[in-house]
Amino acid sequence: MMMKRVLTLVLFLSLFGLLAHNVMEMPGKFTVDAPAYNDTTQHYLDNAPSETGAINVVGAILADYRAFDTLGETIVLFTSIVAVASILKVTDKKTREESHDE
Amino acid sequence: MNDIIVKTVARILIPFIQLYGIFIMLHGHVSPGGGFAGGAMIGTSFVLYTLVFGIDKSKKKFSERVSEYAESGGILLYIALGLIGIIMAGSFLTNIDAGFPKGTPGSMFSGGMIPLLMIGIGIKVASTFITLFHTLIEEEEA
Amino acid sequence: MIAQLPIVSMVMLLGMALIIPLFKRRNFSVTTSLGFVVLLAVWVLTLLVLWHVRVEGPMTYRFGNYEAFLGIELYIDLFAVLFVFFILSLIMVIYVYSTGDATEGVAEKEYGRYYILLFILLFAMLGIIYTNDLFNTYVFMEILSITTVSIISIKRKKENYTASFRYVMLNEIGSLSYLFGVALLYMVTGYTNIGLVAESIGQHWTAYPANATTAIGFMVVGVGIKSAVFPFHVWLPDAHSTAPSSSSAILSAIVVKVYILIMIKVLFRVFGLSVLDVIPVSTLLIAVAATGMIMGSMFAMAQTDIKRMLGYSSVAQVGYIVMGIGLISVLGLQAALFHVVSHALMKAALFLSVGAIIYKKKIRKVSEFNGMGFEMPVAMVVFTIAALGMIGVPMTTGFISKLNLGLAALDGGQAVLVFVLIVSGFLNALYYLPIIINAFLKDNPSQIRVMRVEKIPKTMLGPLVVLGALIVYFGLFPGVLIRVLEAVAASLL
Amino acid sequence: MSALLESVLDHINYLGAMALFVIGLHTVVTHSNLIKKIMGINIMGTAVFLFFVAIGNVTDGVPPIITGEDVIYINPLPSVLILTGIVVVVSITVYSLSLVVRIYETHGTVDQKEIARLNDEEAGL
Amino acid sequence: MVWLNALIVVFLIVCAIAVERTKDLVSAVVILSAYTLMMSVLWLMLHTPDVALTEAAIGAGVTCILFLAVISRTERYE
Repeated sequence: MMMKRVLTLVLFLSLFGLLAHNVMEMPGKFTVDAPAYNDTTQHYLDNAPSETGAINVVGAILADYRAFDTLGETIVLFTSIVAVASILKVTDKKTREESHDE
Repeated sequence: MNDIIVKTVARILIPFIQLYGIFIMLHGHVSPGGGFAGGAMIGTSFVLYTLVFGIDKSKKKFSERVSEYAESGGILLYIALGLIGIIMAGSFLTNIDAGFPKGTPGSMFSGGMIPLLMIGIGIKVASTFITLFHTLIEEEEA
Repeated sequence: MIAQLPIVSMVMLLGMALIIPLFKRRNFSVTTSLGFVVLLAVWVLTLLVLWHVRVEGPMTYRFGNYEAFLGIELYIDLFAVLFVFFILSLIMVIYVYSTGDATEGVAEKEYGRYYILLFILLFAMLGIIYTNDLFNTYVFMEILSITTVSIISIKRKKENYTASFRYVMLNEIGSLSYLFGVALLYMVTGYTNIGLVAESIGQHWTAYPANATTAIGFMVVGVGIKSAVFPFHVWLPDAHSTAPSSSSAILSAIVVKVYILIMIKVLFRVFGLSVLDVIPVSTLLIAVAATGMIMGSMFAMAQTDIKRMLGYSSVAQVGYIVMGIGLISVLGLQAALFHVVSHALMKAALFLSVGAIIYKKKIRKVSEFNGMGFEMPVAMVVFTIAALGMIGVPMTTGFISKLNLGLAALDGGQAVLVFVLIVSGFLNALYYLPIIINAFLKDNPSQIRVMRVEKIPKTMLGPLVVLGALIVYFGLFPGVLIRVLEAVAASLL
Repeated sequence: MSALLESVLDHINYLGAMALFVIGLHTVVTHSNLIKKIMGINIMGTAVFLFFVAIGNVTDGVPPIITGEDVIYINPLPSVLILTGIVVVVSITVYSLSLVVRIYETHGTVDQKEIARLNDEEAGL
Repeated sequence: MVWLNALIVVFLIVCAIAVERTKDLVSAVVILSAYTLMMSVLWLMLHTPDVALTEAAIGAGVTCILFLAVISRTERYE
């Protein structure tokens, strides 16, 4: 039992070691020269107020440039309500007792 | 919970929490925040109401019928705005090209459909969290 | 006009899901017939898109008229639209079946919710296949995982709860791993659009080789967990065996395949051959697949519950598909895609025919199937056809896909894999053949023989016959399908 | 030594994200209490989001609210992706929690080992 | 600033381990809440106020309330 725990711990530590080793090779401190800070970012920052009328660029991307993502996310919420209701809502006593018998 | 202090404080606090939530929700395009945070705040205010005044009273304020309409309504508003984009500009979820007024950037009434979408998201998030909380704490009658 | 059809069909499915609550208190058949009309309409629209794409070539759809690097893009090529069309056709068959038998354990008041979840599931699958954006794929993956898990747990049995819990945990690990991979790719490329990432990964991956390795690891493992590739299959048997029969068919035949399509997209669209040549993904995938093919069949042999047996058989079959992908050649990919289609047909037929038997007879043990061939001839004949397909008997789709895989393996210089294929087929025969033989030749000793043919509802009978016919049809005339899939595979590589 | 330390400090958010991801994964995989597993999922989620935030960060940048002044803004896109991600993780959490409630009602425990033992007993009977 | 950042990250890791080790689930939820709040402070330090606000409201607020609601219906101790 103890052996198993130590083994899993070693496994996860070595996973972390691998990931840490990999991540150290990646670009460190982020500046405007970083690869992720490219023409897309620059376009958002320069043109978002004139293209969408919103000065909060995060809001502009959320509800305009990438509004389809946000639609997907509201559907996740809708689905979670339906899913939770489908297992927790008591429809009526009889079906519950039947389904919990067995 | 029949504590008079808790009840009084809650009664005073809840409107302010909701007001702040609405503020955050409507100013998503000019300041940090937006539909998610605002909706969550309004949702939490109802959770506080439930905790203080009990689930029965809370359900009267926010009945299942209302929550059902709010849930579908949030998404339907979203889809309707998207369909306006298809009709006016030939692409789903188009903002300025579809004729939404741009307004002056930085003011409250700007950003075309962005505040409307934020309201849709806010309604959805708030009603989701209230409904989920009610469903989770609702004990079945044995 | 035709450019709007994909998004219109998605919105139609979503709208259907949203208006079902309004019908709750009315007659239920109104809802199901309206749902069928919507499905039919979407199917026709997809057929139009398929025809258009076949003639005019791939098309892109941009949300809000923004450029690809700013917004979200749908990329509708032959690969996407062909599989959407296939999924819609199969879902229609299962849908018709489910109106006869959604009931297996689902309370009557939950029907409405079942169909809401079904339509959202379909919406998410369309979104995953059409979208050309890595993060958008993640969002749809999450919708898909909640809906798939809840069409299992909607049955409200105690074993459903534990199976769903295990499924949702592993699913979420998979999703978050995938998201981590997306983050790593975004870090060095600055895009989430698949086309643009693929373009810029060529420049960046020499500068940050560790990044591409880590990202490919996270993403393939994430999607691999969700599609039950061998070491990560632990959730599948429980989840698929406890679900209602129509859900089992959807999960095993379609949902698992959708994740495999994401894996294909990630490997070939995002990373491309230049990266795959350097990182030994191919070797790893083939090793994992070969182990899965053998071990899945071994586990299946040990099962006494027929639906659990089918679940483990899925693990082995996913191994076949992953092997085809791992070969990284046009021939291998074409064989893998063909097996996606043929396994979907066969597994749907198996689960639905077993579901019909469970519906009528309330039996789940393998040993209780003795003499079933006389009591429920249609269901058992379809079961036999599909099972023979699984073994790889000629004149079924299973034979064609095994032949293709074997040829692809030989072409790739991996003759060992042909041996693995034959052994796996032999193992399949070991657990499918006894059921068939006992069902048609043996009497059931525990029951007093009543030579009465059980009638099953027409809505359940029709889908079974259609699936059985399709398995034989594509087994006899696979030419057209193979040619189309070959073009698709060539376009992916 | 100091070069390594500097490098670690440069990458501290990435390393933290990796560490939290692994801790969360460890919790999910090895812990037998179901509620703890869900907490592990939450930790994993925040780890990924921390990674995203760290990508978007620019030293001495300001939040991307365009005021017309001459400043460096941070990258806004990761923030958007996280905003969507947070809500998704909450939805999954709620769904799993409701499953836990049902599991407790049917099995009388929320411990996975206990549940496995009960199932074995049932199968043995 | 960098040292503060490092300190917060260490605090987060300690919190995450504490969540796993704690036997009392209510304490674990409280630690998780502290973890999430500290995470949103870190995000505020990294100039993403939108995300910090949302995480504080949804992650620390709603999630923990839901956890507590569920613990009240199930067992408190492992």
